[in-house]
Amino acid sequence: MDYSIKIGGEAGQGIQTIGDALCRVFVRSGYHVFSHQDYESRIRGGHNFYQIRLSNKPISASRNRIDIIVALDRESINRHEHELTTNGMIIHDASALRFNGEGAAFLDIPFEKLAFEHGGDKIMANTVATGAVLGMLGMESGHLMELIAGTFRHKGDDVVQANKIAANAGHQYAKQHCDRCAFAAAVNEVEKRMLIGGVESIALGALASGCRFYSAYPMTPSTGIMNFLASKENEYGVVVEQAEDEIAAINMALGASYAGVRAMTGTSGGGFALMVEGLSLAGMTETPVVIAMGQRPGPATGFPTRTEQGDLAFLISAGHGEFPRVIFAPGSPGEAFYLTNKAFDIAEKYQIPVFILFDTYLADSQWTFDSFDLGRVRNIDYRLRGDAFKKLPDYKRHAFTETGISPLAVPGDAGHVVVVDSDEHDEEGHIVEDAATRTRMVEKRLLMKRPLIKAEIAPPELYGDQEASVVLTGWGSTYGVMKEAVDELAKSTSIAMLHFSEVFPLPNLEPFDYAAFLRKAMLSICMEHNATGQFSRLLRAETGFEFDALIHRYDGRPFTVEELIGEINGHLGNI
Amino acid sequence: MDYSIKIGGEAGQGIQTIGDALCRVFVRSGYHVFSHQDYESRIRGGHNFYQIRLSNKPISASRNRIDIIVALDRESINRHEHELTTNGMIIHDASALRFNGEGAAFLDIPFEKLAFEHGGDKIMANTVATGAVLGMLGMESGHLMELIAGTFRHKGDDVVQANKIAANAGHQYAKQHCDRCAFAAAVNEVEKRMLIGGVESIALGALASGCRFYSAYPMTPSTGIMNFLASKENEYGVVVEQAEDEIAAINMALGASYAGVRAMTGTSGGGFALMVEGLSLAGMTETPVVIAMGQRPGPATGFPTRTEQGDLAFLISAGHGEFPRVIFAPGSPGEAFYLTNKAFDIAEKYQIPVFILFDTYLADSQWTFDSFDLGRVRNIDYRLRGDAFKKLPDYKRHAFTETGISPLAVPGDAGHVVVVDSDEHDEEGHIVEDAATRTRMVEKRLLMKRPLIKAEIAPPELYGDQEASVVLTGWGSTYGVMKEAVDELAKSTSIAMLHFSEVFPLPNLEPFDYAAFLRKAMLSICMEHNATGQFSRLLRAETGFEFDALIHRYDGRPFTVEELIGEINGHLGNI
Amino acid sequence: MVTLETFRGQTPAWCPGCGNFAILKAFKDVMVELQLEPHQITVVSGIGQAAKLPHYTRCNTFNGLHGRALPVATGIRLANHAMPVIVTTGDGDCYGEGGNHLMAAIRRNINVKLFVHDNQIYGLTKGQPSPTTGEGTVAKNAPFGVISGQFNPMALAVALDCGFAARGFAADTAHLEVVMKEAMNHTGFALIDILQPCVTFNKVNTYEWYRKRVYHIEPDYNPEDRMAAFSKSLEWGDRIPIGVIYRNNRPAFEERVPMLAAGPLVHQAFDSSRIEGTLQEFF
Amino acid sequence: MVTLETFRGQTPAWCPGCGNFAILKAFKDVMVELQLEPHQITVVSGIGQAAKLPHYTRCNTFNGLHGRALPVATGIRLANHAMPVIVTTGDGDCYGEGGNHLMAAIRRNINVKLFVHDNQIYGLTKGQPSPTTGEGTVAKNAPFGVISGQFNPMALAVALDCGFAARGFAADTAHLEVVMKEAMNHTGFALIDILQPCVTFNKVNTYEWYRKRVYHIEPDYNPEDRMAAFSKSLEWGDRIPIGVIYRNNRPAFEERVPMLAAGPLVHQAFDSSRIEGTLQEFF
Ligand SMILES: Cc1ncc(C[n+]2csc(CCOP(=O)(O)OP(=O)(O)O)c2C)c(N)n1
Ligand SMILES: Cc1ncc(C[n+]2csc(CCOP(=O)(O)OP(=O)(O)O)c2C)c(N)n1
Ligand code: SF4
Ligand code: SF4
Ligand SMILES: [Mg+2]
Ligand SMILES: [Mg+2]
Repeated sequence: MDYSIKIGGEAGQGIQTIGDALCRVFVRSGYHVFSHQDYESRIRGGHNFYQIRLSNKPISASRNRIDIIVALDRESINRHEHELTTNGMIIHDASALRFNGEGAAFLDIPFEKLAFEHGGDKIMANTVATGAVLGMLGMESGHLMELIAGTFRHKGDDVVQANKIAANAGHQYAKQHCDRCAFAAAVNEVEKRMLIGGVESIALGALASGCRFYSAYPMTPSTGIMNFLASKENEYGVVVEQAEDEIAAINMALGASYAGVRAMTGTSGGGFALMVEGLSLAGMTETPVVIAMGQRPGPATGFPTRTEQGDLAFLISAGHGEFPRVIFAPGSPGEAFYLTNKAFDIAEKYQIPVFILFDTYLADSQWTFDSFDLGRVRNIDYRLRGDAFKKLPDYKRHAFTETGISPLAVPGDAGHVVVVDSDEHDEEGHIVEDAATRTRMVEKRLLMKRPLIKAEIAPPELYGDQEASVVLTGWGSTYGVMKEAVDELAKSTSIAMLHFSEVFPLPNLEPFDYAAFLRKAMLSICMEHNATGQFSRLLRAETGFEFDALIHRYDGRPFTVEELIGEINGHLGNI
Repeated sequence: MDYSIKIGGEAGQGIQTIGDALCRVFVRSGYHVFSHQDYESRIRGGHNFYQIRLSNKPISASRNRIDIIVALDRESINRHEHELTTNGMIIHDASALRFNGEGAAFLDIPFEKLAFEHGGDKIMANTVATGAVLGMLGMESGHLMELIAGTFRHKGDDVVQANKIAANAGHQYAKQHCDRCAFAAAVNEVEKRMLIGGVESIALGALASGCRFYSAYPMTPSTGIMNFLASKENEYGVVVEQAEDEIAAINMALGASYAGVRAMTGTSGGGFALMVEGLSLAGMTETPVVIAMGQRPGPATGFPTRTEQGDLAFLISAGHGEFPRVIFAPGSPGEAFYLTNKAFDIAEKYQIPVFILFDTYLADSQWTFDSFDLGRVRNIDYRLRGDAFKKLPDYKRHAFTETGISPLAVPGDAGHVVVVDSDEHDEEGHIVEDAATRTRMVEKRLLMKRPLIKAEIAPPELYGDQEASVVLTGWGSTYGVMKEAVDELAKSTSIAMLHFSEVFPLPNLEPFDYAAFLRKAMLSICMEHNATGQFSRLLRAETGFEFDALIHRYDGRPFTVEELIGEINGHLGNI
Repeated sequence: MVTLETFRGQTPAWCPGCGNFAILKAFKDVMVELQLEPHQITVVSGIGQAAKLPHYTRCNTFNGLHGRALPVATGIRLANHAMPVIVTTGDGDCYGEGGNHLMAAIRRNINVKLFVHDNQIYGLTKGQPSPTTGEGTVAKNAPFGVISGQFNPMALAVALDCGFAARGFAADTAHLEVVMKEAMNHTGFALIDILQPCVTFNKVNTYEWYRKRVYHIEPDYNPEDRMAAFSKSLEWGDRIPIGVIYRNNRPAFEERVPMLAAGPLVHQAFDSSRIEGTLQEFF
Repeated sequence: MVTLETFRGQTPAWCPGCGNFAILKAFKDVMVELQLEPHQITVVSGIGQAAKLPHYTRCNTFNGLHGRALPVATGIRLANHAMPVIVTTGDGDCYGEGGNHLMAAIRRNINVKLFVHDNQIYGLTKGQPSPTTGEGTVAKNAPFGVISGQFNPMALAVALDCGFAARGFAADTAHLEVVMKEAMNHTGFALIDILQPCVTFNKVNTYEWYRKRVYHIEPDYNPEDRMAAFSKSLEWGDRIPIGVIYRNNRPAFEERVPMLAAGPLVHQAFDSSRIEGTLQEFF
């Protein structure tokens, strides 16, 4: 069983409400769900859609063909009708759209009328539509009723009741009127699973890591992190502050981190461009900081609401001068959670900036997971604080040590002072001008720490044929679609996926020599959502390896499984 | 003949006045001169020096051993005494320093007393010292007299006269009292040569290219460009505006460029970090702009007055999203002049940002040249303006063309409007959301222009043995010292220099396959003033070639010829 | 003849009912009244709902970065001071991200017209507080309400001796047009803070809220009296004055740049022969 | 016992005669008088001559980027509001590059003490005009003189309803110390603009120039009267008032952040067990 549903309409029509409710119901009904969204940079109008896939097997990407289209406007029909599967259905409210689709694929469900007649207000048309989809799928409405009760609780019983009635009206209507509906999603063994998207996972990872300070300036696709953390401010004792600009955002985070708490900021490319000087400051002062960096197509404002992997090279070298950094690019919300935790750990352990490099696609996609394993969460306090600090006879913030890592103390906790400086400095943190200290500080800050940091980086995930003749390589958010493409192609081809979610520095070639593995392949492909092949260039700079083929997409849209397979097939002929 | 002179003292003691005067006199006397400076980030006190080399052959770097030290303080003696050649001399004013150097190398010249007795004011002690150096070198004082006349003209005849007398007093005193002085700089055939430093050359290059607008925020080592341009504001009709911050500086330059004039900004790493978003805007709007980027050691504030080549990687990938750019890294003031002109040409021709990547060392070093060849200066107006624009029936700022280059029109000059947008846009410049236009725009802006731009990049300079077994590679400001090291080593080794001054994109391998040339070498060395080998990494990413040996220096100081030879010798053993 | 039709642009992507429509209308009306042609003006904008305005009319357009319209406009004016330059921006764009440029532009007194669509909220990014959002306002990212004091652009303008500072109200379009015209005719920097209802995200400062409060500044009010202006600028609450709050006669920046006396830079020919002489200075 | 000796730091790299020495002296005196120990205070600074101050005493120090001291200080206060935080900065650092943060800090009313060493020039970079440089002043990069209007930090402070705004004079150290102490004791943001002669680059605003003009604000002056304060803030020229120009009782930002009620964040233990419950929300 594997169905895809697309809800299309204008911004402001409530696509997201319908989509979110359906996803939640599907998960509670025991299905695996994957969803992604497509929307424009406007608040009302235009064309947006929300695509949901549900299956009784784990899934991790969207498909090309749609089984049910919920069309909230004409445009959704024009644009997506051709995506319909043979038995696919389009439901629409013909009178609201002033259009009655012709042909067996069309089902007119008077959302507004049903809402008005049953719920008492046509505002509940979307609730009707949600119920209708469940009806078409032959699913019970129980989980939806629960959801409605939860969602509208704060609006009072009347609203809950009205919505329940409206949902049931849609549910009934669809069941009765969809003759062609042969969807068999009715029964599934119910397992408890969670449904979560990229931004929530990053925020959750931060909370689980003891993040206490988040300063940011709003920017798609990172704003969701701020909103989620803000919703937990009091519960977790985390302060969320909207900064006056991104420069302030990173500098505030550095201040909070200096003062002794775990701190984070988040932004997108254009906002990060403004943080670059602050990044360099983190490097010089050895102040831990985690930066969630959500990519969207550039340059400049570009496509504010769409997706791209265009900022990897930028992050690798961002900042004047040389200092270590780590870049994680999670492939799924699950990885986003664990890697955010690892980011906090590494940032504090090595006193460096660490990035969570995501993109709009990952930010907005929702995946199902059995759960997150809190046993894997690491919470080590690397700071010298309280009594431990007080007992020290002497303290130098940037003391030379065998590892290059100096003691990171919390100011105020002892009689010692903690001095950091953006100028080159001595062990105490005071400005110097001499060559010898400079040389030792560069060694300490950069050269000695580098190999230690690199040793922390996990090898790429090798999935599929361990002796593959075709290796599909990628990084970050393309994980899910690559994996499904490999599953599909494995039926006829010796193929494997090599996926990097810890992208900089690249992992050591010990214990897994991925460069050798790539060299062995008859066809190595690197796929990236950018135009210049930033990851393949990184790999070449570090290992000398050059890919046989490159798949680049830069139109702001993610690949569906079929589209990616099509691209790969185009190269298979060349073996 | 090849002498080195070092003037040492505290900031504010007038080292620069003495150094500049000596350099100028040497040049006017027909010598080749090279000078560089070393100073701290403070206005008074500390230890600074100014080092001058003069020779009757072309020179391009500093040497380790000093023939004459002018010590304006004790510290200069302590720090530099060991650098003296066998017959070298230290001159100092023993009573002012309250220290009388012992031994034949020391000559006490009572600068202040002579100034007071002859000039009438001990303020002219530096003029005495300048005269004294000439006396020691057995040079006549005529050129110094001329210089004094020019320098002090605006202060009136009395001041000119007094200074002349003071200079002569020093000159005479040194001649009479320096028994050991065997310096033979007295006679040289007088050729007219110019003496110029890096920042002046960049500014001059901008003027020669018709630059009409320069907006910047002060920052070492770029401030000299602003000062020089400001001094020519009225003569050249160039507007120099100090911006409120670097963000404003680049955005103002983009505004001016959009409006139709050639525009430039200048800064250093920390300031450039703030311009990164604006850089991306230049990329998206296809607005020509030239950026002079002066490197100094980072991260963050680092060593504000010292030198490094630490920002190449940063510039290559700076900015969110993908767009073309060019980076020139001149090796000498001469190259700085020509490449600044080429920067303006390329920037406007391809409507892209172009960098002049220099560093403190190049900024402050002075070289002698026969002259700059104005015949090599290119001044093509690529803009559509005035009547040519008016005659067009139709105009689209970002029209698709065969080359990817759209017509760049001057707004206001015709009835058409000129629309640019930081969002993804259509040919007219208006916001779009669709995938197809995006794809074509990326192709137009980036993929089509890229090969055209790359074809403009000149091959590296190959100097020395064309069949060299040892190849010393470098880029930017190390040109001079590499060249001299190769000259020296060529006496015993088959060695060549490969120097890149057009560093990004790297030149095509046609007509000169520098990668093949490097591969042929028994020993390839890459030298850089940074800790991570940014250029060698670029070369590997682009060509797969990996150097056998790396020379990195990151203490903020430039190499002298001897120091570099020492480093190279350390590797020669490994052939 | 320039007519409203001359200024027809793309269909706005604003929400139905948005206050921006009225501002756009006023803008076009004023251009028509001044008989300026699309190619004779340049509109610079940043990012936000307001910043999309130039796409919805016809004009030379530089739609740049969030918060950075003023430096671009300044560069344009210095390169071509014969070109009227208008900046359309939002409260977040101009008073938030771009605050430093606002102060600098006021101090320069560059002859740019700054129209701030002040909806007291970040519209395009879905409802975060802006500098002009009232204290205590709750938002998704500020569940306990805004703590920072509300930014008062008029008080700032008076404090920094702004050449021209006025307030308009989107829904009082006739009055807004008068103020816009005055701004256009003023020589030097002119700021108009335009109260603009955001029907989607700002549920506090609605049409009604503003309508109840705004009043036309008394005809006998003297906007050249700085102390009176400061006092007037502090009025906010039950009564909100609209009209010109402050103005003075500081000469515009462009008039004081000697290099511009010979006409717009962009029209001054470049004489490359000078360089030979400058080279000589290095001999 | 905290004594002057407790606050001995590196030897200053300032020019002999620089006004900064007196400010450093005042700073140390005030710390001694308040009996604060070096580890009990944090000094944040940007880049410039003034910004080097923390190196010349003993204290927790965050010497950050040019113009960015205030956001760092804000972050520190939010993480540890038991720690007094002082920012030492220059006129270029704070009113130029950092202008946007100044406005935001005033609006937040974050409990940070801002000491601006206002020498009306960029000292460290050798004499470029700063926002407070007088109109017409000639500099190497401004051969025709400064055109922008002179920035008036006191007027800005009054306009933005700054919690505490005062002016001091480096050479009137006794008075400066009184003002500094008041600022330290004020709950909320406190700005002191300190007139500081730069003997090397500012040949206009010398010790004598200031001495002739400064006067102590009259004892009966009421700094809580905003209109009077605005009027006072505009005094500049033959007579320059020093002392507290404006103050109010706005609650400090930190007092209004609910999460800080339980004590400084940095001392609140992290309870990782909550996350299990939050995870449940996604089921
Ligand atoms: C550097 C940067 N930061 C953040 C954003 C995201 N962003 C776009 S518009 C906007 C706020 C717009 O608010 P306002 O200026 O008030 O305009 P409105 O939409 O309310 O008209 C933000 C934060 C951006 N585009 N660039
Ligand atoms: C981003 C950035 N831009 C520019 C500089 C160079 N810079 C250092 S200090 C300074 C000006 C300092 O002026 P001010 O704040 O008035 O301090 P003062 O030296 O006068 O005390 C500048 C422009 C810098 N360090 N960083
Ligand atoms: S979100 Fe608000 S400001 Fe933006 S278009 Fe809609 S109503 Fe207007
Ligand atoms: S340059 Fe001016 S401000 Fe800087 S130390 Fe010298 S006198 Fe003081
Ligand atoms: Mg707004
Ligand atoms: Mg200053």
